[in-house]
Amino acid sequence: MFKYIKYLLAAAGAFALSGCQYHILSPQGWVGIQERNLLVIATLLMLIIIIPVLIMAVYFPLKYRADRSDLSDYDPTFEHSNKIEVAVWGIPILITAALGWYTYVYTHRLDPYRPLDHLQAGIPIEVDAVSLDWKWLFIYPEFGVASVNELAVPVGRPVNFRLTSSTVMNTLSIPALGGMVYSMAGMETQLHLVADAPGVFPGRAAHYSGPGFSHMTFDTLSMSDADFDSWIANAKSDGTDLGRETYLTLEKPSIADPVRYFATVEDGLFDHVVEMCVDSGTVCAGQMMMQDKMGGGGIAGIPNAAAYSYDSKRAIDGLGTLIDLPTPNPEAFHEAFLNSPDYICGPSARKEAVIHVN
Amino acid sequence: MTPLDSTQLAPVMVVNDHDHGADHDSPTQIGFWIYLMSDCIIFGALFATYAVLGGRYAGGPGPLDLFEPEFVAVETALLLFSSVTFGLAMLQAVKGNLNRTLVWLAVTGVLGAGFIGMELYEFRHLIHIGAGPDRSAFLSAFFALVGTHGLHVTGGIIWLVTLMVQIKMHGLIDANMRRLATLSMFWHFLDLIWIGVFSFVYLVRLV
Amino acid sequence: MLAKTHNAHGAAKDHGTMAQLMIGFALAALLTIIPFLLIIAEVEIARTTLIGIIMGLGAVQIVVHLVYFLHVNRSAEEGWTLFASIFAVLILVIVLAGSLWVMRNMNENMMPMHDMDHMTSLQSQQG
Amino acid sequence: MSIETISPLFGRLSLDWIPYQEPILVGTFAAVAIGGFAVLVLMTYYGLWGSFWRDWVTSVDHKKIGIMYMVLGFIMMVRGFADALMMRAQQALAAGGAEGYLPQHHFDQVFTAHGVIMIFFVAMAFVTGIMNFVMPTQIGARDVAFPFLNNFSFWMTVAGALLVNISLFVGEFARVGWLAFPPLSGASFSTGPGMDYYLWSLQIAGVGTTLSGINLIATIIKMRAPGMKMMDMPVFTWTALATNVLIVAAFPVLTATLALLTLDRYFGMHFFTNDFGGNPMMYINLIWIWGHPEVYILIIPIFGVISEVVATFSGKPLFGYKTMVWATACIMVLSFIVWLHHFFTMGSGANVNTFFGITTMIIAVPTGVKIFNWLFTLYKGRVRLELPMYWTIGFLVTFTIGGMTGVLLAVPPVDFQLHNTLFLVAHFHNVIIGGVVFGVYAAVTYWWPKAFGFKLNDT
Repeated sequence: MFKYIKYLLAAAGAFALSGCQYHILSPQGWVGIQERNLLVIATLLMLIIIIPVLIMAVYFPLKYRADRSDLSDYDPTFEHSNKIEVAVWGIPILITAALGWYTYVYTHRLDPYRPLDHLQAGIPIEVDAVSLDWKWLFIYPEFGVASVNELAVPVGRPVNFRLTSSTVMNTLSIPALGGMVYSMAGMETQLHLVADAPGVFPGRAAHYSGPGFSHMTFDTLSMSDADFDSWIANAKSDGTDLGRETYLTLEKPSIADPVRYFATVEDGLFDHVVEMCVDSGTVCAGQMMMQDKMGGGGIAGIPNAAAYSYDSKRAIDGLGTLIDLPTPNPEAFHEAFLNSPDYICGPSARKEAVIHVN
Repeated sequence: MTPLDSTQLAPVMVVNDHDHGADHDSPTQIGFWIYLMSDCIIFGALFATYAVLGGRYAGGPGPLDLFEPEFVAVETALLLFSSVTFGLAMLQAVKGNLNRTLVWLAVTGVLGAGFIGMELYEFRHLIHIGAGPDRSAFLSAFFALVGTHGLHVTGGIIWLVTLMVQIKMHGLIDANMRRLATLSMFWHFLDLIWIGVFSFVYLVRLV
Repeated sequence: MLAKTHNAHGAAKDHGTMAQLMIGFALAALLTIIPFLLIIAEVEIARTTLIGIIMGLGAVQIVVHLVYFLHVNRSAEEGWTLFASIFAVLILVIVLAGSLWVMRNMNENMMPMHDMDHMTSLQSQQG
Repeated sequence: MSIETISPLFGRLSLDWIPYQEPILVGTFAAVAIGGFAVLVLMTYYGLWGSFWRDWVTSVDHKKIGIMYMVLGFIMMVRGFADALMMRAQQALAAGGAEGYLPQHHFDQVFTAHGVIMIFFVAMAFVTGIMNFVMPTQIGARDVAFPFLNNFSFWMTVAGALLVNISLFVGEFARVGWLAFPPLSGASFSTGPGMDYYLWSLQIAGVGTTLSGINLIATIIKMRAPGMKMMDMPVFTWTALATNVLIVAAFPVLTATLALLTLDRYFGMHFFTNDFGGNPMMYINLIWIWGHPEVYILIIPIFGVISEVVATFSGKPLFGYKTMVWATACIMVLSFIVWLHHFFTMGSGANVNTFFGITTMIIAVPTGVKIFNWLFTLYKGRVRLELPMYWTIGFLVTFTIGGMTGVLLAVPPVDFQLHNTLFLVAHFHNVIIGGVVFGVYAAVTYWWPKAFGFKLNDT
């Protein structure tokens, strides 16, 4: 008896020492609670069938083992039974149907795009989140402030996120409040969450995004309205200005950035980020799509390629430092190929390209 | 009958197939057909990509600026005729008529080469005016899809020439008949893919 | 000699006849010429109808090729050819329709497609 | 600021990329070189080269090729497992903000390599090997339909595996995760030769797998013993057929997708870039159209193995043979209409998410039926508890739990919370280790006597 308690204590200790936080099972917001409930419902529905299966999987081979004393119940002809067929198709179908119904209801109820108007909650606040390499930028358009790697939300008021990314894909995940949604460059996704209790909840990037990924975490400060107002005021007094030029500096790759604030944010900055045209020489994505709708830029538009280029200016190496990508030049390539056979092996190309860039 | 007749080359094949036929017992036909289906799915993925990205011109030219229906019509005619001439070669081969088979195969090859020549001309022209595959997602998708088809046709022509040499050397033996039948499937299949290309890549976008 | 006669017997079934080839050619030619004429002659038909006609004729022509040139039928290879083709078509339909549905839905949800006024204002800020 | 060049012959690879500065890699290389040299010396000493070349390398015998696939799988499993140990060691050492012993540049390669190796060169090699070895014998064929092609497919898979391993010492491997989502895997954000190694090795191995799939389908269709109708085939052969149909239908999509990404990287095209109208979501869409059937390619043959083992060691025919066949066919077709469940969180609307969530759950029905059929095969049987049977019981328990977590993840709102978490990692390790690996061990111990003429010692 004593022995078992020892093991139990060891297990409990390991559980406690694992350093896990169980935010998914004890969420602090309506969305998270609904998702937790659904998780529990789905698990229970599954267990109706899983538990008997697990028992049978161990019990049958033991009960019907070949060296049992009484072999009279051995029935090698038992290979079909209509009753069992009906049960093994029927019961899973019924459970799947039930689960499917819950899925339908909850997927529509918890659609990340759906605003939380139906809750008896306060006035929503807007937050525009940008995943940069490798930090989060949160813009509060209503207050004209922004923060890096720290998200503040007032308790009880829905938060309407708009998400985008400056380069690669990422995911905004605050497990204590609810589900995650991806952020992608040139696209705008939405997420609606609400915090029901004050506290500090961990937030993270949940999609691998390159060298600085593991440091791309932030604290979500859920606070009362008064605290939130003072947080905003603090940002306003403490921070610097976030214009388009500042943004272009900010978006350059960096790892494990400290929390910082911006007192003002240029109007429409987030829209420009979404449309990949913060840089004034670049055509906005929406503009490009309007042009596409009308049949493109025609032959005359061919030379404007530079105004549509985005990625190559942000090329990085494996350590996360910016790197120069030479513009592909097929004709130079062709020439070099014909004139110097060395070229195909590389080293001379390296030198040539260096000279070319310098 | 030459000393090197097929009966001597492949005695095993002839023994047990009075009611089945050599073609039926060999798994080559069905194996190659399954390969064609998998190739079809490669093209399916490329068509899907074209369907999704075909409208993204990035401020560059669109189909109306670049495609000439008359040009495509000639390409299509070349490929369709080559399909028919291959069919004729096949019928001659079945009759055991070696020289006519070779003539029709040569015509097929020339038509195919004409098609490839036109396609290369089109690609070269596009790249020359700056509308190369790196100009926009639309052009990337276009070059990838049409280029993949072109590569298949090129492969088909190389195969065709090789097979003509084989037939010249060994005659219409069973092995060569099987290869000819397989190439015939491949060739007709490429024509079939081209139907999708000219309808979906060219004509629909010119509406 | 045995093998050759034998071939002729098997091949006639597998590789079609002159008549089949010519029927196939006539149909294929017709089905090719119609859509090209519609485009080249710039016939006045509603856009979607025209697209429908071109795609429809293309689909019919693919069937023509399968039947008359590739000789897909229920007896070839004990029906395995037909079965493989049907399965491939099923997968193609899933891949094409599925991709289009999924990507369209995502584009609607995520692409920055604004109305004209908004766009012009963004571009004017661009300076 | 450094710059990147691409040479026509070696792409992004140049001598500068040899990682002299990484002590772990130099040490590993030295060990591999010494070990390899020792093998060469021993083979010369015992005069094994001739027989190695004639009896194995150039062999077209399906059994030998099957065994070689298994050997490849086991060797690569050691490599993949070493990667797993390195990752876990790093995670343990780097807890609480410490640096750990691996720089991120190296860790990122290790975790990409782990996924790629375990799926493509361990699990795929195992299931292909078992199908190669067992299926022709079950249908009474002397060999597969195209024996030379079979050998060729095998060496293509080996070539892919070699490329992954060469990348350890010459250049680097990709730093992108096992499915290489763009734009991270594109030309701008994955500079260096690592991503190119990824593309070439998977492309080569993938084409090899497609060819092997075509080969095995043709074998099943054309090479059955006279009089054996489809419904007379053993269940393992049925699952082999379903698997190879999936391979032939799904792998071409992988080939096309990787080719498009290659064009992006080498020729500056814009399929999956952010700019010039490219759309990274199209890659995600395409890769999962392949990726979901892929996981069924891994597990369906194992269903066949378990069916054979359970029936043999229960001393009874398989319960519900016809049901088994139909369930396999259902899973085969359904696996093509669920791919979006891998990216519920990437911005699809509620209707799309619901559709793909429910289709995913529906797959659980035929899978559950299979599990019940195995259980009722045991029922009223005479169960000999030998090694393959132990693996099978382990399979039934672990795979069932893995299946349950899979259905939980198929519920979109639950997935919003669990996506990319250790829950997901645990789910697929439960089904791949508890499912594929346990099943492969059952198969190896079960068919070992047939391969080598003696029985393994159970104790």
